[in-house]
Amino acid sequence: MSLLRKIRDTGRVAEDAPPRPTENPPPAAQELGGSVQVRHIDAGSCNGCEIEIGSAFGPVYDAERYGARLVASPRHADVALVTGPVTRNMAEPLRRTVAAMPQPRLVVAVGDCALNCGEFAGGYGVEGPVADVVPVDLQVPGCPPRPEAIVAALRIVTGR
Amino acid sequence: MSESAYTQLLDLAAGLFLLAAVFVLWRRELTAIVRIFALQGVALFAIAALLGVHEERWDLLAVAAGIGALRAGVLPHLMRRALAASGETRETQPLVNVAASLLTAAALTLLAYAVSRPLVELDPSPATRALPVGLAVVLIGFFTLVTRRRALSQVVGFLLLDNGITAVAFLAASGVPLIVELGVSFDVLLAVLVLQILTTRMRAAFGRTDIDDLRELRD
Amino acid sequence: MNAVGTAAVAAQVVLVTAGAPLLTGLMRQVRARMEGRAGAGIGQPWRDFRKLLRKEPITPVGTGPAFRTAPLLLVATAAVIAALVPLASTATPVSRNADLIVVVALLALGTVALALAGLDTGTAFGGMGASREMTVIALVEPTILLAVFALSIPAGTTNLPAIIAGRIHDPARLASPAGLLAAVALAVVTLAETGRLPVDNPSTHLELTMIHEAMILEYAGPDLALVELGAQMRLTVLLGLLASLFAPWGIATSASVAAVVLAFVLFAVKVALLGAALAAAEVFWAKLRLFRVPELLAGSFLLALLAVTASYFLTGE
Amino acid sequence: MSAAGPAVVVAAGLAGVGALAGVFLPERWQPRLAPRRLRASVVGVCTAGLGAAGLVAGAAALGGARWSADLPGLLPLAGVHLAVDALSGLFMAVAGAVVLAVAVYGIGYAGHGTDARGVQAVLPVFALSLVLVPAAASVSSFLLLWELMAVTSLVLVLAEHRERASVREAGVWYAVMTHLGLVLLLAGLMLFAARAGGETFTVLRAGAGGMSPQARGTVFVLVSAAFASKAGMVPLHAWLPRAHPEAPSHVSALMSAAMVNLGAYGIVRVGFDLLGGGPRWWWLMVLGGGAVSAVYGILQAAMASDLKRLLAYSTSENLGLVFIGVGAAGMFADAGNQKLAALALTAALLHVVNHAAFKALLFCAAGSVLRATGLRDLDQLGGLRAKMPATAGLFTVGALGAVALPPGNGFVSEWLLLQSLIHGFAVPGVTTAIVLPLAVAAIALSAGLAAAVFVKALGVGFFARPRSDQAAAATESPPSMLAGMGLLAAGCAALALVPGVLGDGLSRAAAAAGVTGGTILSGGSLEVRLDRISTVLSPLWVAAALVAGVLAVSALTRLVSRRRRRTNARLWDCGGGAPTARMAYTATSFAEPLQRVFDDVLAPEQDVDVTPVRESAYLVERVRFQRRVPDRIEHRLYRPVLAALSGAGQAARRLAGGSVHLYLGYGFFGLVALLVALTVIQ
Repeated sequence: MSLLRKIRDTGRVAEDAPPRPTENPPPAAQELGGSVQVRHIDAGSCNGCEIEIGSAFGPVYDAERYGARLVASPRHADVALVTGPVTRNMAEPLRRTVAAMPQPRLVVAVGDCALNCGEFAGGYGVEGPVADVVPVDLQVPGCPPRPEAIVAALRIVTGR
Repeated sequence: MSESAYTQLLDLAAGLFLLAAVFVLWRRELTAIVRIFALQGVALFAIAALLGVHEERWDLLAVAAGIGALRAGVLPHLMRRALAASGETRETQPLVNVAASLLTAAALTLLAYAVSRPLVELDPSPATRALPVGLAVVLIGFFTLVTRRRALSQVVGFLLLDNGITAVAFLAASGVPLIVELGVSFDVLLAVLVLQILTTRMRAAFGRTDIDDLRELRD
Repeated sequence: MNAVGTAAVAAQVVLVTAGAPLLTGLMRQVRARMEGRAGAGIGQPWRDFRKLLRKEPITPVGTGPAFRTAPLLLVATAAVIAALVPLASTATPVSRNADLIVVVALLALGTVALALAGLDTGTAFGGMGASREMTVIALVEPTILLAVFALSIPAGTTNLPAIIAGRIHDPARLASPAGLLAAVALAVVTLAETGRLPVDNPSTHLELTMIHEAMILEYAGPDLALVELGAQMRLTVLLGLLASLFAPWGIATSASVAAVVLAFVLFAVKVALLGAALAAAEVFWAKLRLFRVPELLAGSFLLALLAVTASYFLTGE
Repeated sequence: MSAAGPAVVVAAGLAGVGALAGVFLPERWQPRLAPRRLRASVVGVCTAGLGAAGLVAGAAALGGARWSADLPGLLPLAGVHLAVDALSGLFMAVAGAVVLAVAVYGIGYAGHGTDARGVQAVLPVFALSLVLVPAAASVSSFLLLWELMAVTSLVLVLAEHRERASVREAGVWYAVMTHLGLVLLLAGLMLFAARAGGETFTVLRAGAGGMSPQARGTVFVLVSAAFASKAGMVPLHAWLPRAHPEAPSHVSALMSAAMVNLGAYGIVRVGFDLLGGGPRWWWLMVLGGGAVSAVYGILQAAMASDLKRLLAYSTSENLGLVFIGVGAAGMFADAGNQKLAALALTAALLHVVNHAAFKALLFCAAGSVLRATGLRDLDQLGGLRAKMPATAGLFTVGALGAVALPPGNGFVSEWLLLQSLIHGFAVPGVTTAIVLPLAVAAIALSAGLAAAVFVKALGVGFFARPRSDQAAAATESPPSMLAGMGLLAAGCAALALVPGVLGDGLSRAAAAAGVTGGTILSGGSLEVRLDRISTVLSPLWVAAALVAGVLAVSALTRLVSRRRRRTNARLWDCGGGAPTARMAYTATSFAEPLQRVFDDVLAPEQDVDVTPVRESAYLVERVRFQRRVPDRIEHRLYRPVLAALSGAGQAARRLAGGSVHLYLGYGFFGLVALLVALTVIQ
């Protein structure tokens, strides 16, 4: 009962959808048709980006309303959401994960570390940015990127 | 009230009555158990009231009202207070695990049905057909009394037993004399108060109300 | 009779197949709204389905025929059940074969096929899911068959159309304790069979808590599409079965076109309502620990047994 | 003159020839032209012919032919009486068919100990006894054939005693249990014959009516205990999960598909036919025993990781289902509802047939696996579907029958059984009201567990990747074995799709048992017609619908899908190394949740011993975890008895000091004591 009352009082938390981003989607995204399953891969991030991804799929930004959903297996996924500089130990698993995804598939690099190793550039354990390991289709700069940015990137893929 | 409607309603009330007893075994949260017990009180009231209306016996209705007030109102209230006093929330480790006790309850119900068959044969009426339900609740209450650890579940088991007896009395003989019923209810009230005091004393002594701790009081 | 009946059967299969994703979409939408989110819209599962069909199917090295055929068998069983269960009309050409025990067995067959597929991959998660799923199924069987028993006592047969027709003509059976107990028992069983909360969490990402999802981690593209469609169809058919058994109003017992059409509309409404109610309830539930599930199933078994005995001793014989 | 008589004669003749061939032919033909294994081939052919003859005889009897023969000269005093009616015909046909297929299989299976002269000579005799036991028409000839069956099967069980010590232990268990059973049977039938004043079944039939209820009850209890132990009913099942795994696989197939059936036959023959039915408590006993062994057997099967042990326990489950049907039939007949009784009995008999078909197939497939890998332990098997596809496919057919799901043959009979119980509410009374729901629950639980069991057997044993080198090196079986299994698979398919063809035969068999309820199965579909009830199951329709559904779905998906299938992908390994076979679920881990759920029933034993490193007690060097699920009944029931017996034996040894005078002294004192006693009494 108390929970029901809370639900009634809270009402809708999700903010109104901002205008759709104008960038034209990468070719692989054409076939998806408004449905994107996302597999998130932490290639060595400091978990700042994870927190932002979490809130991007949370009630306030609600990336799910644009047809994006987090899934448990790369076999189910269309988009690999990669965060962090790729450490030496995660390079091979990252390649395997992307290889395990069925065509058509995209890789979205999230955060400065994923783009150019950011703070960790030149670290002894760092293999390099994501682009050195797997081909990247979309980039989301920021350290960490704001949830709006992540949602916007996903909306470019879903086209909604 | 038409015969068939009366039968339907009586069966429903009886079913609810039995179901409440089963749920007492099923649930672990003590607050939920108390709530279910109150629900059973309502079902008992419904049974008595239905019988009273059907046989146009208004004293029966009075008894029913009294029972409803006691079983669905006073006793649950007392138990809630006892619960609030003793900070326990869950029946953590019953002596017989929940799945097993549910299966036992099934067996007990079948037993009650088999035992009370001859009674029903005496004069098969809707009321007497529901008799096994009362008996089953008696058995389940006894079972609860045997297998549950927390003092409060013990109280509930005892009260289930009493509810069952009352239901049997109503269904078999459409109620006992008013005075007897009042006496019984008074006893029950007394018993609950005693048990409540016991609970507080136990908590004072052992810090919890696990009945097994009473072993330490032996000689 | 036959023309309309055949049309009704075909329509049942088509409607269930087409409506299952919509039902899932509706349930996700209800959940999203109660969580304060906007939700992806009712059509989202259909978009997912279309996309998955276009994607690349993958058969990993080391998997065998079971892995390939399981999705087909899952959908096929669901479709056959959709044809058998009188969702909209009891006067169909297949109604003679619509035996309740057969329906139950076909459901189990689909589950078994998927479990074998899970073991066929030879991955740890596949085996884990299969083992848990079979455990749940083994414990669910007694409840289902006892509920069937309870339902078939007043009708005197296990033939579904006969049971439902009987309940339409004698609504008192619906409100009888036996009927209600059987309804609760079957509802619990439906949750277990379709892997909903509190038995299994359909939207979990953590492999260790999975039952159904763990078996299908290897599927991709059209295979995955079929598996998901199969699961959604099972949910739809089971909700429809519950609706037909415990709210049979409006189901066509004759072969008049108007009655059948009305029945289809009512069927859609009933299932939508049931689904919305289930989704709303799931917001309040947490997933049970795996080894608390037997308690739940023992409880439902007890209810089914009480239903049988109640139909013996309350109504007399 | 029906075909039954000549067929029986032919069978006996072939058995003799086979036995002689087994004794006198050399094991191998020296020149390469003739078949390599001469003895095994000749014996196999003779046995197969014997089986065919038995099948013909049984089929003729099912068709309504009756045949009987009295051979006074063959046996001193009593002579041998044979009679074939529809009931015995059914069991003869089942035994004959199983023998036929298994004998073909056995030609290729021969190897290890099974080529030995003795084994090959005994095999045809065992087969003959299987076929003839149902035809026995007098106490003496029944007991004779029964004992012949027991002894020959014992020899066959011991065939591989040189390979494994466990075989001898199993042999001892089997010998003791089966002969205790024989003693009970002897006592019961002797009492029966004494009271009825004659030993031929006709006399017994006539005399049964005049017996006192106590006598009838005693006879039934004794006899049914004996038959129950032969059928592997809990708690008399202890020999079954030992003997079946240790016997050569084609022998286990014969025992599990043909021999245990005779336990059910015995109960039906004595309980219904000879004693002419009995009070309710007999049948409650039978039904209760059936329900308990159905659930307990399949639960143990779920825990077993030895493939043949698993199949053995599943046998005890299926016979339990048969006994549930028989018991229900008895109850209904006692309540005077012949139609329901006929339905229940027909369901039980049909389940006997179905179980024979799929269990023989499963044991033969297990034998092929054993022959190809030398392994019975599911935890070490796996990946066989790639190495031996035909065997895997045949095992799948058998498993489909065993899980009681459509379109398998087991489903048909279990459906019929459930119908008979569900419609049993037409019989008023408290007993039915309490027993029937519980029986339905027991059947349902055993069906659900059976699904788990055979998913485990198939998925762990044949799918995934090989977990040992032997499994990886497995090769497909020779054609004769595949042919034998093919016959059985064809039988399963026929029973699954058109069970109706057996309809008339089954109702004749039920009628021969004295339960006349009219025919229940008709045509391709099963139609249950009772007073106010009619329910239909048409397996053919269900199978066709499923096939059509699968084809339609695959066609549609092919139509709309755009991309080609990728087949070279690695398994999803969570990005780590490729998953090894050690990561795959084993049978033990598969059964673990069930084992936890039924912890109180199974009482598993587990011990963890932690060995710390020498320097410090806090640093652990090695942790050893062990868990086994013993047969609880065996532990609680048999171990104490055995311990007491051996204790008594030890005590008795002290009497035997070894001095001859002592022994003579025993005799002398015994004699004197006897004389004294006599004088005192007079």
